[in-house]
Amino acid sequence: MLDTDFFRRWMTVTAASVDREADRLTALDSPIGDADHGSNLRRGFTAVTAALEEESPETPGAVLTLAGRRLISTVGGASGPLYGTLLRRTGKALGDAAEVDERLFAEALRAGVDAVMQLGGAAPGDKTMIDALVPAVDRLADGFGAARSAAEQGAEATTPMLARKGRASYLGERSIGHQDPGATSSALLIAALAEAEGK
Amino acid sequence: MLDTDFFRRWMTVTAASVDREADRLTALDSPIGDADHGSNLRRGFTAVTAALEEESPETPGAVLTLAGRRLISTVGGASGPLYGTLLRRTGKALGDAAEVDERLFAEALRAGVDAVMQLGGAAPGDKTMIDALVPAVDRLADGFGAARSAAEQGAEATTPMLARKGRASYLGERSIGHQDPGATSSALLIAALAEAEGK
Amino acid sequence: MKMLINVPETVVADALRGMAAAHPELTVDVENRVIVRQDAPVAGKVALVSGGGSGHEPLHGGFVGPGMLSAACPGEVFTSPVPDQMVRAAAAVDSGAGVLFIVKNYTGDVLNFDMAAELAEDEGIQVAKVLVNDDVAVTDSLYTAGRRGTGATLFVEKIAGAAAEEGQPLARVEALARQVNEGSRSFGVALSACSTPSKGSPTFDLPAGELELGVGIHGEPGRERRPMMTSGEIADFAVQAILDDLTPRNPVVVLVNGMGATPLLELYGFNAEVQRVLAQRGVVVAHTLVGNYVTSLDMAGASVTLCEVDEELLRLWNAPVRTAGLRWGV
Amino acid sequence: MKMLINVPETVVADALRGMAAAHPELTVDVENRVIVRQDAPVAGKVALVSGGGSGHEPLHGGFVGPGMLSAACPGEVFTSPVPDQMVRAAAAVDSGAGVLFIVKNYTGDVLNFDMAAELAEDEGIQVAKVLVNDDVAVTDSLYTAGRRGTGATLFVEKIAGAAAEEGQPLARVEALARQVNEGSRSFGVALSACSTPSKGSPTFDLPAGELELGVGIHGEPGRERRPMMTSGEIADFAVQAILDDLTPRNPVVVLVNGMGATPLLELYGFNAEVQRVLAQRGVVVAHTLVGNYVTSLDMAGASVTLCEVDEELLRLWNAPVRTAGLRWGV
Ligand SMILES: Nc1ncnc2c1ncn2[C@@H]1O[C@H](COP(=O)(O)OP(=O)(O)O)[C@@H](O)[C@H]1O
Ligand SMILES: Nc1ncnc2c1ncn2[C@@H]1O[C@H](COP(=O)(O)OP(=O)(O)O)[C@@H](O)[C@H]1O
Ligand SMILES: [Mg+2]
Ligand SMILES: [Mg+2]
Ligand SMILES: [Mg+2]
Ligand SMILES: [Mg+2]
Repeated sequence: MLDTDFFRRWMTVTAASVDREADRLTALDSPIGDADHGSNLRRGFTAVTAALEEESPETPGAVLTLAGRRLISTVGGASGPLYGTLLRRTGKALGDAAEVDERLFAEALRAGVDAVMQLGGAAPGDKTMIDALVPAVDRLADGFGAARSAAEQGAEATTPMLARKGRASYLGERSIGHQDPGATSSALLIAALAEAEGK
Repeated sequence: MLDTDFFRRWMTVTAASVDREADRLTALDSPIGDADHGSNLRRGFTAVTAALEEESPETPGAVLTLAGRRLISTVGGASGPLYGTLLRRTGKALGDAAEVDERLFAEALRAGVDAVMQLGGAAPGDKTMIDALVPAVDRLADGFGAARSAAEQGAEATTPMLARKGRASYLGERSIGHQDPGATSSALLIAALAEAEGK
Repeated sequence: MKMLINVPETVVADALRGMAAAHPELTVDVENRVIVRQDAPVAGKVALVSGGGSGHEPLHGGFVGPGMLSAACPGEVFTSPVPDQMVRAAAAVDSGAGVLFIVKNYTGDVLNFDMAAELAEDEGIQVAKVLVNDDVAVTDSLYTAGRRGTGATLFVEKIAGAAAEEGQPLARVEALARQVNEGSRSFGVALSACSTPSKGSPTFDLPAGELELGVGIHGEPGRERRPMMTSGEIADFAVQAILDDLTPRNPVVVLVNGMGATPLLELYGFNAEVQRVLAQRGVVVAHTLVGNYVTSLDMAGASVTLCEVDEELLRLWNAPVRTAGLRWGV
Repeated sequence: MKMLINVPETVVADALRGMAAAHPELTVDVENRVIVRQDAPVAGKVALVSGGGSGHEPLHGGFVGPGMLSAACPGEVFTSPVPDQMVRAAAAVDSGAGVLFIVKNYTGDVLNFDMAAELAEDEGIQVAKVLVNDDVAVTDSLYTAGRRGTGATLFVEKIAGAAAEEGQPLARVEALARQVNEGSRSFGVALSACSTPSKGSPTFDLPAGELELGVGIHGEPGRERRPMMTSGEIADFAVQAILDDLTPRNPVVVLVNGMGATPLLELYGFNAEVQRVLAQRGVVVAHTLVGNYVTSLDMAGASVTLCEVDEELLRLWNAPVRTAGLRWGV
């Protein structure tokens, strides 16, 4: 079972790893984007951590909806509404249970990822965060470690892709050969699940 | 005796050497000026050559006054009025004789240099064209070769000077260690006398 | 890259403080990042709200004022603003006649303005949206995020702003904005990349002797790199790219826009070449604007925008405007 | 350095062609390099003529129009114009009420305008001259060419232009111009050197991590080089340098001026710091202008100019002006 504390840890671990990797994310966003993905997410997850401290939400669902709302209010760009929607919808799908089991979480996260696909219109293979999130959700039944590997492989697999969504799509063929920054940050988010579990 | 043709040659030889050395003059004008001395003089002496073709002035004095007027009308900057005045006043001092001897020319050139000093307010040692022109005029009695060496030494001697006139003066102590572009072009002008004589 | 800043984190807030000091005719909410014309809401008048990432100044904050925008929401550098800003702006300027959101077509801007529109409508504000997508360098297809919004934004904001100032209703202002966008096309080139404060170095490498054709305004590289061209060749290429996509039957207004670091001296010279090409192609020019209007931080380069205008649009274009960045007739 | 030009030789002529196309309200004589307001000569009105090297746009051509200059003479890049241009301009704008030459204090400008004044007087035109020398970075002494003319030029042209537009006589316009200059001081910094078209590479080396304090507007290096400073530290330094030389008893108008390649976003942020320092020093600010007005091609950096204004000067400053580069109240 995953309790409220686990979901808090998920967010704070994500915040720490986004902070650590911000420069790399921004660097990935330079050749095929506008060089802000790392600073965008750092700003967002710093705000999430602060909000969790301040508001002390008491259920897993409340933790994630609060986190999602904060991302929407502070990140901007494409990733703000997308990650915000991911967490908000996942949180909503969790309802107001005090603890949730792994299966319910996997379903909820799938609902979140579906919402992201609907909002942004991206499908797997478009070279976006979806390419890390979908494989991760697909493997979630096998545990957080499996999901993490799937997300990381999904992120790496974006390198040879031709971008069809987001800024990178403007580059056409020239987007090929660069790993997608959003897929990379999604892999961090999923990796944080395993780390939060271990703690 | 120096005839009208000699003075024409003086101008065309100067035009050729200014054209050849324009980039060096501009480069000298970069660290202590505004990087335009070479292109300024190239523009001016190209116009002088064209004017001499077109108007065919018939006396030494007319050649130099025409050249001076053209420099004033086409160069701009500090060097336009100064070189323009130098040639115009020298030309005026030559009167309307069809030929002039070397002594009269030396006197006339001194009058021209005096006019430059009056117009620009520079004295020897201020790190300007004056530092090449004055030594050249002082040695003119010994022939154009002597004047040329004096001008070249005068130009080189500006390197350790602290500029007190023109743009280089804004740099204060930092003007030290750079050869003055105007003194360098003045050395070209004087060197052209010897070359025009040899032709 | 050296920058005239304190720290990257405060760049936008610092700029807003400086804007507030320079423009007492604007209400600048530094904390919430909203720039509002001081007399808003204007009774009976449709309000115009735009916004986008910072780094394109004077767009959008410099276009707030009588005859143009009612409010602008600056995001972080090159990052679309968040819905909260847009909702706040809409609430501050709505007189009851409704609000038009002017949105440049970038995924982030579209998503955030969409969310804001829903939230504003929840608060009882009538919202219409117009998407600006004029950049012919991007193929508008299922396989891209669609054409980017660049120079045409100025035309949409100016012309729709004039219509709103005249008291035209929301549906009409929206229709005019759409018409302006549909008749506008842009193409940009970069001679150098720009540096964002948070990255601190150029966003892409552009070797000496090469230029990027078809760049956007966010430091994105273009679609094609070529050996350096003359200003005349660039004008030929840019105007051709636009006229491949737009066949103006009416006169056009021309915007020759600097990306930030290109001297006005060069922009005017480039304009001479643009006008030459337009004359050769038989395009009638009604008015020309040359300057830095939709910039990309310290990028060197320029863009050309043509905006086809019928008599009504031209009249609205010429109508008085009084903003920090565009000002005439008042 | 890549530039958006054809060839270095035609840069100024190309820009004038482009200016003519963009500004039908100006008469641009491309061949003779004179920009004249179209309604000149205006009967009974004192005319104002300025000029200088190109590369500082919008100065001076962008300041020709009602309420400011009657004509401008652009020289080659960073090279003062020649007397022929100035005489031609004076003849084109003189209504019989006389002409004021506004001359930035550089040896070349002074010499050429002096020659032009003599020639114009020979043609029966009454000429007065005012020298602008506001740059406190240069020690004004027997041992320099004297303080340079920089940002204050805009104030002299605007305020004297307003007085002339009101019909004030030459002696009065001249006296006001002198008063503006005497009450104005500037200080500039560069974060990068500029490149002139004819040289094609930066006019001086500025290592990463250093800035030049006290630069001029011609790509000349400054008096001092320091490790890079924050925008707040630069504001402290620049305002201090100015207030060491000027103790304003009246309010000041502030110009925070970009050198060319510094984004408006940074300029506004710098303005916030300049205003902070002025408030700390008790200087009252009557008005602030932020933007690229007196530039140095593609130099990155900024300058601060303070212009002390009594009631009369402030009234003239606020008077209507309609030019390409400065426009309000009309
Ligand atoms: N339509 C979309 N659907 C899903 N993900 C997207 C979409 N557009 C962009 N992204 C993701 O967002 C990332 C960029 O985020 P960020 O740099 O923060 O925003 P912006 O592109 O607005 O600067 C991309 O790397 C990509 O993974
Ligand atoms: N007051 C002066 N008297 C004599 N020569 C001067 C004076 N001021 C400048 N010069 C000369 O002019 C040269 C610069 O000429 P140039 O670069 O063409 O003009 P500018 O300084 O206007 O750009 C200097 O190197 C110096 O020799
Ligand atoms: Mg990005
Ligand atoms: Mg020079
Ligand atoms: Mg962005
Ligand atoms: Mg010069």
